[in-house]
Amino acid sequence: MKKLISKILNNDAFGNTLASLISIFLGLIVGLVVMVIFNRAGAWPGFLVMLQGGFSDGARGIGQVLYYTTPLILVGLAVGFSFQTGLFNIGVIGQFTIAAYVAIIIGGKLSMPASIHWIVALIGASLAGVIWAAVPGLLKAYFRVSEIISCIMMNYIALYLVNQLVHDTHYESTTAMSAYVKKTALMPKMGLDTIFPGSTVNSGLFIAIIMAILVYILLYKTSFGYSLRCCGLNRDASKYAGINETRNIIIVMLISGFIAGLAGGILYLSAITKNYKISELFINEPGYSIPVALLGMSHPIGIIFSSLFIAYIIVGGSLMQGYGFPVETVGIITAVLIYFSAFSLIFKNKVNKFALQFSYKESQKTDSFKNE
Amino acid sequence: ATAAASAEEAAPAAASETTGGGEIALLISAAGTLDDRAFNQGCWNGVKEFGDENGLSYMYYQPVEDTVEAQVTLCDTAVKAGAKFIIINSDQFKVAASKMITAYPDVTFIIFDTVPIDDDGNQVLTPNVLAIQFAEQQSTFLAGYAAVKDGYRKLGFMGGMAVPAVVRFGYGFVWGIETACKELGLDDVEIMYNYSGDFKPTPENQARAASWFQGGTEIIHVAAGPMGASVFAAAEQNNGVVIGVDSDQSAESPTIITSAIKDLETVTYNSLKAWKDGTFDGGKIVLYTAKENGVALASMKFKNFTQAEYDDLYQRLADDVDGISSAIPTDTDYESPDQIPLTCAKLTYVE
Amino acid sequence: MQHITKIFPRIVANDDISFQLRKGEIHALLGENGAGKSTLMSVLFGLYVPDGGRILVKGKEEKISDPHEANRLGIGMVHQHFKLVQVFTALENIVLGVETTRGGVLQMDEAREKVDALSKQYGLLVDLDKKIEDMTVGMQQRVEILKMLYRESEILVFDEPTAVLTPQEIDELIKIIKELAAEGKSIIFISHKLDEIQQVANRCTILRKGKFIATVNVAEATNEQLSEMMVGRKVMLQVEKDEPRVGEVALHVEDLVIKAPGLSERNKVNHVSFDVRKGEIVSIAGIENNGQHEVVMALTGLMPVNSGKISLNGEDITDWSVRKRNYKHISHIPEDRHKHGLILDFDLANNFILQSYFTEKFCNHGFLNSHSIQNYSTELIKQYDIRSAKGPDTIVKSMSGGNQQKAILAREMDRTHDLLIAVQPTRGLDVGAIEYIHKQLVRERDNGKAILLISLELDEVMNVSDRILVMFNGEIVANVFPKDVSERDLGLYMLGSKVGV
Amino acid sequence: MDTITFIFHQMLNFSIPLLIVALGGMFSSRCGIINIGLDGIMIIGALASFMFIRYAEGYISSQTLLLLAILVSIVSGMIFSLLHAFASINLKANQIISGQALNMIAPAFSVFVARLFIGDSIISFKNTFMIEEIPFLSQIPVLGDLLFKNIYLTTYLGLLVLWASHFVLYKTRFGLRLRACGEYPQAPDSVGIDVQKIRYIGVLISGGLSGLGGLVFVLPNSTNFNGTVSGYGFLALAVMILGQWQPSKIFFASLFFGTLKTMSAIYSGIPFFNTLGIPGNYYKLMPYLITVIVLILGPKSLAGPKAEGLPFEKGMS
Ligand SMILES: Nc1ncnc2c1ncn2[C@@H]1O[C@H](COP(=O)(O)OP(=O)(O)OP(=O)(O)O)[C@@H](O)[C@H]1O
Ligand SMILES: Nc1ncnc2c1ncn2[C@@H]1O[C@H](COP(=O)(O)OP(=O)(O)OP(=O)(O)O)[C@@H](O)[C@H]1O
Ligand SMILES: [Mg+2]
Ligand SMILES: [Mg+2]
Repeated sequence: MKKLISKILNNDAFGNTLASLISIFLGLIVGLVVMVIFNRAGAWPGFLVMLQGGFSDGARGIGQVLYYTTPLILVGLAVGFSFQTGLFNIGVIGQFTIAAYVAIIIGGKLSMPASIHWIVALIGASLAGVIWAAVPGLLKAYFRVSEIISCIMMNYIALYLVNQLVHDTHYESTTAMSAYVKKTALMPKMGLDTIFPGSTVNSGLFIAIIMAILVYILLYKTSFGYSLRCCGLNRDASKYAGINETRNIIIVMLISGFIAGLAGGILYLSAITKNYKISELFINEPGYSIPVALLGMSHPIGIIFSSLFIAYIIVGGSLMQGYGFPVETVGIITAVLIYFSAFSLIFKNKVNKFALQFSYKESQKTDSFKNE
Repeated sequence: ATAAASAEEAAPAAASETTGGGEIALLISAAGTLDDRAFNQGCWNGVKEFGDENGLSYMYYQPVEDTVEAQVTLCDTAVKAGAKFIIINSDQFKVAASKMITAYPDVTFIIFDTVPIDDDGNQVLTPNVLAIQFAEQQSTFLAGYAAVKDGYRKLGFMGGMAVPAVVRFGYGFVWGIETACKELGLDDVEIMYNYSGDFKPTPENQARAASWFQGGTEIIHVAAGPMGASVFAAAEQNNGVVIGVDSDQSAESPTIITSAIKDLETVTYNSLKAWKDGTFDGGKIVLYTAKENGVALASMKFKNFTQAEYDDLYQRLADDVDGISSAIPTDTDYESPDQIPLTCAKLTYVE
Repeated sequence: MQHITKIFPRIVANDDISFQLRKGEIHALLGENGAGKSTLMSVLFGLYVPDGGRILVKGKEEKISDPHEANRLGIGMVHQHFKLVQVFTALENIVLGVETTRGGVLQMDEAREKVDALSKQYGLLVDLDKKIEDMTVGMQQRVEILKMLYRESEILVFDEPTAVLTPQEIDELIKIIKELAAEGKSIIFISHKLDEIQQVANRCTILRKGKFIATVNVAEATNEQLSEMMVGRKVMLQVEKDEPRVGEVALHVEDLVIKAPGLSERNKVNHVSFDVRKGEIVSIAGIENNGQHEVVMALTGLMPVNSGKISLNGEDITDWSVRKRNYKHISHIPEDRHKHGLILDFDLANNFILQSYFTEKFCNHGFLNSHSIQNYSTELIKQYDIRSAKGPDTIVKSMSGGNQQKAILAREMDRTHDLLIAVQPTRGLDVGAIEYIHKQLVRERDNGKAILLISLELDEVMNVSDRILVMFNGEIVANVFPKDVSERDLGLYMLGSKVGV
Repeated sequence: MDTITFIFHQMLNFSIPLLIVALGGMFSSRCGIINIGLDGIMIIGALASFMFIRYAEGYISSQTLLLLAILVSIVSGMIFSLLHAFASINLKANQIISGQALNMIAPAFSVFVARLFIGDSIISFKNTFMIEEIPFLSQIPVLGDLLFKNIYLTTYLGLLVLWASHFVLYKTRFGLRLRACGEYPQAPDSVGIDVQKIRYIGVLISGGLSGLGGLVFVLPNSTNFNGTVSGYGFLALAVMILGQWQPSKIFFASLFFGTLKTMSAIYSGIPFFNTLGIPGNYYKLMPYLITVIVLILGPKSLAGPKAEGLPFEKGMS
């Protein structure tokens, strides 16, 4: 029995999960305190609503949670994947934006049968993401330019370029947004609309989950993934091992851009009224990519859960408006939760330490522990 | 400690069962801000005034994103929290609005700047909704006309984005200038015209306005909500003057010589009052023009242009003397400002 | 130090160790890799808080909670891994922490005078304005010593100071250490090299697996006794090997030139040519930074060459990629096991397949075959007696240096190759581990493989190799057989004072 | 005022805040903590100082008010950056996520606080801070127009911060220790320097400067503060990298970027560009595009401080 506990405690996934849960828990406590400061009367019911998240709004709520989860998984994956291989693709925002445009233009301008229209639009979007990510990738690989700075630049270029292109090519002037995409280009619902009526969730969710699994397999089960992780952990040793880092940098950026592009495409093909808003501000969703990736410990499966969590809080937080918490307070509380998620690493270490001590004591009792 | 809470203080009994929600709910778009120094704020001021006077709680709501599903969810949240009167202040809601008004026939709605439409694009006007629009072009017509009469010869228009309301502001301004120019027989009047592409106060927008003032522009009419602040700052540093927009912005900067307003505050207040009094008359579209006192110039600080001249002009607009108000072009008349046929003023359109 | 105990997760690094240092003595600390020497010293220096025991300095019990406290008590330490900021100059490194300032503004000139005086007094010549990254290891060590002297420490700890030095440098260091002791400073000297301990120390304390074994007077103990106490069994200090059965030329290097990064400096490798035949161990001796590093980098493909030709078994491999060379041709035990040799955050199994993860053995159609990887690892671990807590799943970071080195050795030996390049394969390892590695090298030679050994340690060079090349200033200045030269002569070649190709 | 002077002054509006904030980022990086929360800290600095200005406006002379506001912005930036310091130094949290959390907290917090205290998310202020002319100095030919007319105190402050950063970093004991902590914390640790303390100070300096940057950013560009600094914190990060973590190079990088931004903003005031009829968005993206090209052609050194972003555990080898 004790052995079993010790084994569970020493399990990495368990440690990660427990650590994330602890940090989330602490974040929620602080969030509650913040809410009490803001609005004593509404704090507790509002907090409960946030905790219930999507569940407090029935099937539609759950559907919305899953809908918001979809792009978060993908942008989180794009960043997390790059992290694991030693790069920091902060350019997800730009890749996402440019992909959104391509999806909108293919979905809005071309005419195709429903069965292939959305697929073509998605492919186009992903390719746009790939192209946008290729620039920092190539710059890093061949010109030793920090991907952080080139990604920031590419983000702004994407923003202004797309603002202009949307305006020039597919624009609804009454709302300053992109015009509608055609119904044939919308992501198929695949029955999700009957399970979660009134929500925007669609087959993009499946694509996101499949991508997460694919990335997991790629990273941990294939030789190519092995070489990528080598580069991420020890550049010199990878060189020593004959791993072609230049090529890996480029491929990683391309894959990362592909995933980010997919996210942009799926989101803007989700609903007829989900349109690109011309603005000097970056799109919201990719802004969550870093927290999602890190809260999920950059692990593809972890990212699915961290996305679910953040989407859950987004939905719950929005419902808090009914309890006297305007959107800004929701923003603060979400940010507090994310701040605390940054501590998951230290909790992870604490959990590990505890686990080690536990098994050390156990083994001392049975005298099976030996030095070295 | 929110607005709703302060309303609670005024009327604790009314708000107690809703724990923070409001009987009057203002819905704004995901991309908007409440204190935008423009339409949202004007509307909110009307709500606050009425709510405080009548002991009704109020609250504003913003969706997670501007999709129909999210907007409908938002409306449900508001109704669940006790909303009886809902103000929709964004044309982004037009599809969602049609679903809201049919889902909640007992709740009263007003919607600004647009008309609810269903999925197929047909107008939906149930008796519990009033769609309210303004003739923005008339208020800026006044401004452009007054500025030229006051002696300005180089004028500029900076819009946020070419959305219909902003375009109407712009065209009206241009037409006001043209009209005054013709009346005075001037040949040296120049207009710079630009949509900056956003509504934010940024160094870029400050620099653009500064460069206009630097290049000789004497007065700029800015119709871009919060972005106005950048133009005011540029005016302060470059001895320029500015015409504000939407609501009376004179407190923002000493450089503001007047504001071209559409009176959302009063209209909101009056609609609420009608609802309270049981005289709410829904199911239709109302257009507020000079005739209905829906538009005006506020806090005029002109050197030469007098109140009497203003009153006279306003009356002519209200009565459409010689077709003066019907001649003002609106957003649907021309695609871009350089297509407006001007015989007197010269317009440079900066894309 | 009395009853010091320090527990790390999974390991009791110091188990009730008592240790006494007398004033003016040189006290050696001896023990296998992972015996707990560095840990004990880190406790003394305030880097670790011990889980038990106490420290007395001059009879007074002291709580040493951080290095600052240690400094205050006159304890100074030359760490095994130098604690120097690479991009700082020597002077900046020396004054760091005890800067002379006026109103917070650095007064480097005053410090410079003091350091100059010290370096003259002890003959520790160092270019104070040179950056650490441009210095040889020996030079860096001098900076570390100056750091201690500058702080006027009375108790000086040297953690494996000789592991990276040439014989001449070692001689000099020993001279300095003795001088310091003569002045009344007390010195703790950690080394795996018994000869050195014999040469320098008065007493010696031996640790084994975290436990105190004994403190002996060095004069009364033989090397054999010491090593037996340390390892717990008899150790062969001399490498046993037969005459080599030399075959045909395996590696042929012709007129190799590698330019230095800057324009003005001379070539790092200057028209070097040599052969290594099958079945022989050829070593390249030399003081660090004389071009050996670059030769290895060129052979393994990690650095481009400017001109010249490298061929293996008659095939020109000059333009081959690293991977092509790795694959079935060259094995390489790298100089820096943490930088190049291992991925510290991976487990053992993943480290074993570093160069061969893509081969059919471990990979089908691009997918890793975890079953065969696991089996292979278990086999290697058994075969090479690699000690690790969780077998193939042990994260390499958590293993001791000796076992990390064994893991690299196992991997490189096991890979198919014609040529094995071993760079400092025994650096920092204890005698037991060294013996083992040397045996493996000889076995490999006897299997008919060509072996190129690069070492800074003359002992090793003399003991293990069949033929010795000496590099100086980017050129090969000697090509001799061990039996024909003395260590002294080799030292002279290495210093460039003698040429004998 | 001729065109050159005008462009120069506009350029200062862009460059000075970038300079100050990038220098702030540099202090953090140089002590080993990567701070991507610059944007958020700027917002908090601006929030606090404009709240202060709003309440104190009218009671004291404008330059004194500005000086006090500067202090407020610095102190508030420091306090806010403590969140980042605590997370990344004490808790060894992931520095990127903690910095990003600051960026997410700040705008919402700013809107909320402003609404709580003044009932309005936008904090208007009367911009009476421009110095029209400095006696005597303004008479110097060329320089007088450029540097001593129509100028803000904060411009001089920016230059002062530049000089001070250089001095502190390279000439003082603290600077030496700070750099050591960012390169190889084991070294200062082994000589008894409190690495954590130095890192705290480094992050606090970055917080103070970013907070100040927030004030400096808003002051000449608006008549109110509305809870955003338009992503300038991220641009400052880029300027810091472009400037290779060295004060002098950061200075040139910020001038370079500021000039590009100026040109892209004021083109419409120049008749020639107007006749081209190129849409504004293309001008807007130009600075970023040119920077990418400069990155390709220019000298490159990826090498930031070696220990940047790595948590430090005492006594680890
Ligand atoms: N910080 C640490 N955390 C966990 N274990 C450690 C740590 N430092 C050392 N150890 C372990 O403690 C044991 C003693 O290590 P120590 O460094 O004291 O050995 P050593 O005698 O100096 O060996 P070497 O000759 O290799 O330098 C080793 O098994 C090592 O793996
Ligand atoms: N934090 C740690 N956790 C686990 N093991 C550690 C830790 N720190 C050090 N060690 C292990 O303790 C061993 C002894 O440490 P030390 O620094 O003395 O290196 P070493 O064995 O002498 O190797 P080298 O010759 O490369 O210096 C190291 O090999 C290292 O693997
Ligand atoms: Mg050691
Ligand atoms: Mg060692």
